[in-house]
Amino acid sequence: MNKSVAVIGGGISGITSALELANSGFRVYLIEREAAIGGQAASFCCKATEICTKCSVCLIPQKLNKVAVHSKISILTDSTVAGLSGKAGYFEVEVLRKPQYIAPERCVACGICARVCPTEPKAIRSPSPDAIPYCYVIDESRCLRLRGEKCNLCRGTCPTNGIDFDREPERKELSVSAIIVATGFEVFNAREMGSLGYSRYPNVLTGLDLERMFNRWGFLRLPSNGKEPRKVAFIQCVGSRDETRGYCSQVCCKYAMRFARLIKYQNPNTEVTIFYIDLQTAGKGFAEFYEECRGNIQFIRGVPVEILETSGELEVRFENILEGKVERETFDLVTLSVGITPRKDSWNLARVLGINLGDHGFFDTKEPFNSIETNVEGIFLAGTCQGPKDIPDSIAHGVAAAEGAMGVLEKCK
Amino acid sequence: MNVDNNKIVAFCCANSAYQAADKAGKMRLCYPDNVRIIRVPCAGRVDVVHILKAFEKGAAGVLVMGCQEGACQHLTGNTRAKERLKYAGDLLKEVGIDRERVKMVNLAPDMAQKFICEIEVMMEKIKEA
Amino acid sequence: MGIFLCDCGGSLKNIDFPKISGDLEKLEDVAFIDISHSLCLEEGEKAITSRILSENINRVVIAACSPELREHKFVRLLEGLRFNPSLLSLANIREQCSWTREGDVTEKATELIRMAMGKARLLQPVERESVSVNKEVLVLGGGFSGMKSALELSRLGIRTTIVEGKSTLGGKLKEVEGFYGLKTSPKQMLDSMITAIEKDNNIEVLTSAEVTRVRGEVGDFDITIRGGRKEFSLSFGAIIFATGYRTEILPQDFELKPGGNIISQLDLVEMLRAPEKLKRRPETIGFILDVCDENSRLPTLSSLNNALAVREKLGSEVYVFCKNLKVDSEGAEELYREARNRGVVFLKFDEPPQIYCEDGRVAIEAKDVLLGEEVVLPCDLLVAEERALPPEGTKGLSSMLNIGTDFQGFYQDENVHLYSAASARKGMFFVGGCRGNLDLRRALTDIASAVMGSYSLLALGEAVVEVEKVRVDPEKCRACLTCIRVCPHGAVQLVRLDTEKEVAQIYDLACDGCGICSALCPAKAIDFKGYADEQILAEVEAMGETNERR
Amino acid sequence: MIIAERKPFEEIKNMIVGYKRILVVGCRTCVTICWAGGEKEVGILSSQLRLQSSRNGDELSILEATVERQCEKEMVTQELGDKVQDIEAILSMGCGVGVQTIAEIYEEKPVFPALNTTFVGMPEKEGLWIETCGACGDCFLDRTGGICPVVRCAKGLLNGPCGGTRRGGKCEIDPEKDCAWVLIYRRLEKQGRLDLMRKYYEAKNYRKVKRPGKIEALEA
Repeated sequence: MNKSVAVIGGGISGITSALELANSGFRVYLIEREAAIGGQAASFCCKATEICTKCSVCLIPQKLNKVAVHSKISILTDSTVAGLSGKAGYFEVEVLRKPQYIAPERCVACGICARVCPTEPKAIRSPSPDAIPYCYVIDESRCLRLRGEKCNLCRGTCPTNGIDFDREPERKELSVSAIIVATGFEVFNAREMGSLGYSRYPNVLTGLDLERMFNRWGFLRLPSNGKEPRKVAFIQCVGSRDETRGYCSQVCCKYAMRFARLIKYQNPNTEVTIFYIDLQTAGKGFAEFYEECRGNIQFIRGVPVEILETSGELEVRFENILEGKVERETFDLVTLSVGITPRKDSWNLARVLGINLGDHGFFDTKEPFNSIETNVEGIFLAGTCQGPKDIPDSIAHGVAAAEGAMGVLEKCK
Repeated sequence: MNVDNNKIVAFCCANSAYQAADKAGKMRLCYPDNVRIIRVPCAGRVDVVHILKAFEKGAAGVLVMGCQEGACQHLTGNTRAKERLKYAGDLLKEVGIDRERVKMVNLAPDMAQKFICEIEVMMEKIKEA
Repeated sequence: MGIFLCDCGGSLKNIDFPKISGDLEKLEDVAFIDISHSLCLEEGEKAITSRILSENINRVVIAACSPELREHKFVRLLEGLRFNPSLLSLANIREQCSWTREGDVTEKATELIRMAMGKARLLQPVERESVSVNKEVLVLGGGFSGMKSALELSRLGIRTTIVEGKSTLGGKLKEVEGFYGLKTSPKQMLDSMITAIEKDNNIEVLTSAEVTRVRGEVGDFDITIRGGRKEFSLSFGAIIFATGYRTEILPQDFELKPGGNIISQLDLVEMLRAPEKLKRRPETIGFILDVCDENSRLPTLSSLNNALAVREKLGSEVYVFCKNLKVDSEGAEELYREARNRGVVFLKFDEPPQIYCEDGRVAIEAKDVLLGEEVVLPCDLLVAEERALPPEGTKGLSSMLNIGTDFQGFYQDENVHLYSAASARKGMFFVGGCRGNLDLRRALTDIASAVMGSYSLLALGEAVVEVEKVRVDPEKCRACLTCIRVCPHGAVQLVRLDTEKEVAQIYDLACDGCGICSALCPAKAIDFKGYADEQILAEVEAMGETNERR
Repeated sequence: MIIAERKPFEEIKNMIVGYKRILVVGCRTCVTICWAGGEKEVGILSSQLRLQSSRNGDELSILEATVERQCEKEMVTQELGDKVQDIEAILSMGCGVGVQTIAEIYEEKPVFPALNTTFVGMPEKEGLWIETCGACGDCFLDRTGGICPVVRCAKGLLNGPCGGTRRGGKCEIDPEKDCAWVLIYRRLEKQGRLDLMRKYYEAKNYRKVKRPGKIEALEA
């Protein structure tokens, strides 16, 4: 009986579980929905100033390389779990894989196909720089061939003839002993907070946009006119700790303070203000980090309710609790520190696997203190699909899930 | 200097700077091509002798690129490299080469842009002299 | 020396491969130069295999895309052909050469290949061998973390020995009143664990014993333990430190006035266990947080827990003074809301409050942020915030193991690569309180990663290791102890050779291959195969050659 | 252990002006341990010299060698035997003894010292060495609990602190340095031998050791 584990979700906690199990000698099937593994955290940026702020984003490319190299891990991209049967130790997982028009093992990412593709913007494009497997991606909606027209340009020029348009979606059957669910989270959709004007005003960004901008460019520019912002505001607890979502997302205060310091470091004369309810400064050495931030960053206790655009600048209306009165202040750039919310389609996976959802929409665990086992024996949870966590905790939780799965594997020798 | 297109030798730590260089290539960001990248396991591996030898062999500038301070896999790799570069800077000043030609750079694997602007900064320094 | 060039399916237009092979062919130690379209796919691999089997070459240089992507493929291919992969040298002519500029980069490509060849000439073979490893694990400390680690390890089939300083197991478990949302009380959990440990023959418990000396490296730690009067030494494969933490009310945080109405969480727990024994039921109880240490989540969690217990059992008024309520652990927000519904009043201050005694009752005076004015609150009992400190022996133990401690004195300052249990020295794991993770949920994940770490290290009973990848040459070594002091992983020991000479020796399994020692060695005695000084200088040399030739 | 420190490059440069072929000789014992003249520093100094010569055009060829112990005649001849013929000057990176041994063996070649031999001491941590013994030839550490005031007291007093000790037991002259006699007092106090402090010791007899010192083993 081959001892293998299926890990659903190729984010940071999924690949950590896969690595730990593979290093202990078990086969791992890593099932990832997107075309490349890495999840949300792969697009984050390093927020170090002179010293590292311990956000551990730099661990991700390192672990991705180890997963790509490991002989015991087989990566199934573009695949989702369609069905499950059997019980702990003897699961049969049915995996549905989107047609692989470009075979990942054949594509050497040489870029010739993108040059010849007639569509603008290109229907066949290079993946993000540190994507694993590093292979080109076809966007079905824009590719002429997949829309029925006759166009074979890219298939003709591909030196390793890795492109093949008449591939069908595959259906695969995996027999595994344990399953680890690591499907991750979705960032809170800031559009739901209409009064904060996200996507109405160009200079209102979310934490995720800031991450992507720093990852791509390395510095901050106003989306509206590309100049350097002079006054930046961070608004905390957007989408967490309110009526409908009664939990603290644990990550937003941390990344907001790290960004604030990074912006101050890159351009000392920008004014940065953070609006908060309760600043979460727990974590080793983080209180001292907060003390340092207080030196040159303004902290106002009181979360704004409305942002209006007046003459190119954003006017923020908020209740300054310390002074006890409502104030207005103008900023060039406002960042909404959006929290972590459960994935919209997690109920579908829950139905397939038979595990139930907790009251906030995350997957539920058997008892409160055992954060990895679900009500179905042999299925474990890893990372933010079980509850909000920052990257180091997601990694630690991934290892814990792997250890749980080991228990099942040892039992069914 | 007997060399016309004055090369830059970059000792890149395999965990962070080498990956940043790869990312710059994958994003097709152009940077001057007189940079020679030598892969080292950690910034702490680069010794003063290597730096002086690089200058001897006609390099115009040396960059030692390691991880961010506090994020080094070997804990003290990048801090030791920084101290060592101060020592190398003194040695070079004694010989008459300007201290700025040797620089410690802290990078993370996703900082492709910073990798390139550090190289351009070194190019300016070389052009000035 | 065999050279393989890959033009990545013909896409590297700005490199003139025939010119390169023309230049390099003339060198005498070049056996052949192959140009292929895709070395990383089957057809490329077949070409390499046939070439290597037909020609007898002792070095291979491959100029292709980034080693980060393809190095493992080439290494596995060469291992298949019984060709020592450490004699392979790679040149990155795609990401770092062809894709960095539009114009012709043939010259830069030639130079990169020449640098790789320079290095290849000096590569020495490194054998891989498996070293036998002791499968036993020592767990230091018998609190919750220690017991849980031992149980988890024995569940995975690994023998453990628990060394506990006090006479009984349990540690902090005995002092905690209850965990929010957990039905089993700490007492039941403690008894169930102890019975499980007694039943389990995989676990051996040594109480009132302490470790006096730790020597050796991962896989074979030689540890001397003093139990009672006798002192004996045992060998272990890995060590898990779970020495916990101790709490103390420090005078500078709260001037402990007589009258006994400033108590710690511990005393409150005693009271709650036996409410009937109290002389007078306290009317109002005050909690104070965030005065001395804002790093840990434990004071907030234990205060909320105990506040709820007080409302239930004693029904007295409860006031919580804090600067920022730390609700960023799981379930803390619900705890905070339930406490508010149960009538616990939360007051948030900015400057720390003044505390003074008034006719037997404690008065807290603080400027409340929400109300915006001074609040003076007399209450019968004040639960002060304890400062969590590392256990006494930490300083001595950490210098003996040469593991750093962080600014509060807990083990292993924060480094992202070591997070959640590992330490700078392979084979040593720090779990739960002794590392600063005080709340139970994070301690559980610490335990899991320590267990997984030691399992993947020791489970097979042997570890594959690159023999003498970093080697100290006994003749040259002056035993100046620089490498021993400098090695971040403590992988170098002073060893007495058969020639009676004391010399430094690097332990292959513990060495992480960073090369700091070989850079600092004043006698140039440490040879790092793969990144030796000569090889790096050869690369620099090759870069220099093209300068002179121009 | 003998601790030495490399001379500033200016000084070394002026010494070897005019010589075209130079042999740089390191030593593998004391100066290696104190990071001053080992094989690594030989490499550093040689490449510095080569850089200097390539910058201002005069061709200068440098040979490098490292002797097991420069203070042993046999080892010097064994290591440098063939290398010495066609060189014009020797730059010795050993301590003062090494320089003079090489000069004695190869009298026709000028031998230049590249290091300043500073003191006899011990490493406090890697890269930091402190002087603890002044080699005065008449040791009286028995009376001071193992702390030598000749070297560690700025004024070399033999009878108790000078009265100018700063708060916290620091030396009057150098605020960072601990006053040697305060350290002695504390140690003797710990050992319960404080009466030694009350005895009065006469001045040291420096004539005991004739310069240059010579010691002859009876067996030889």
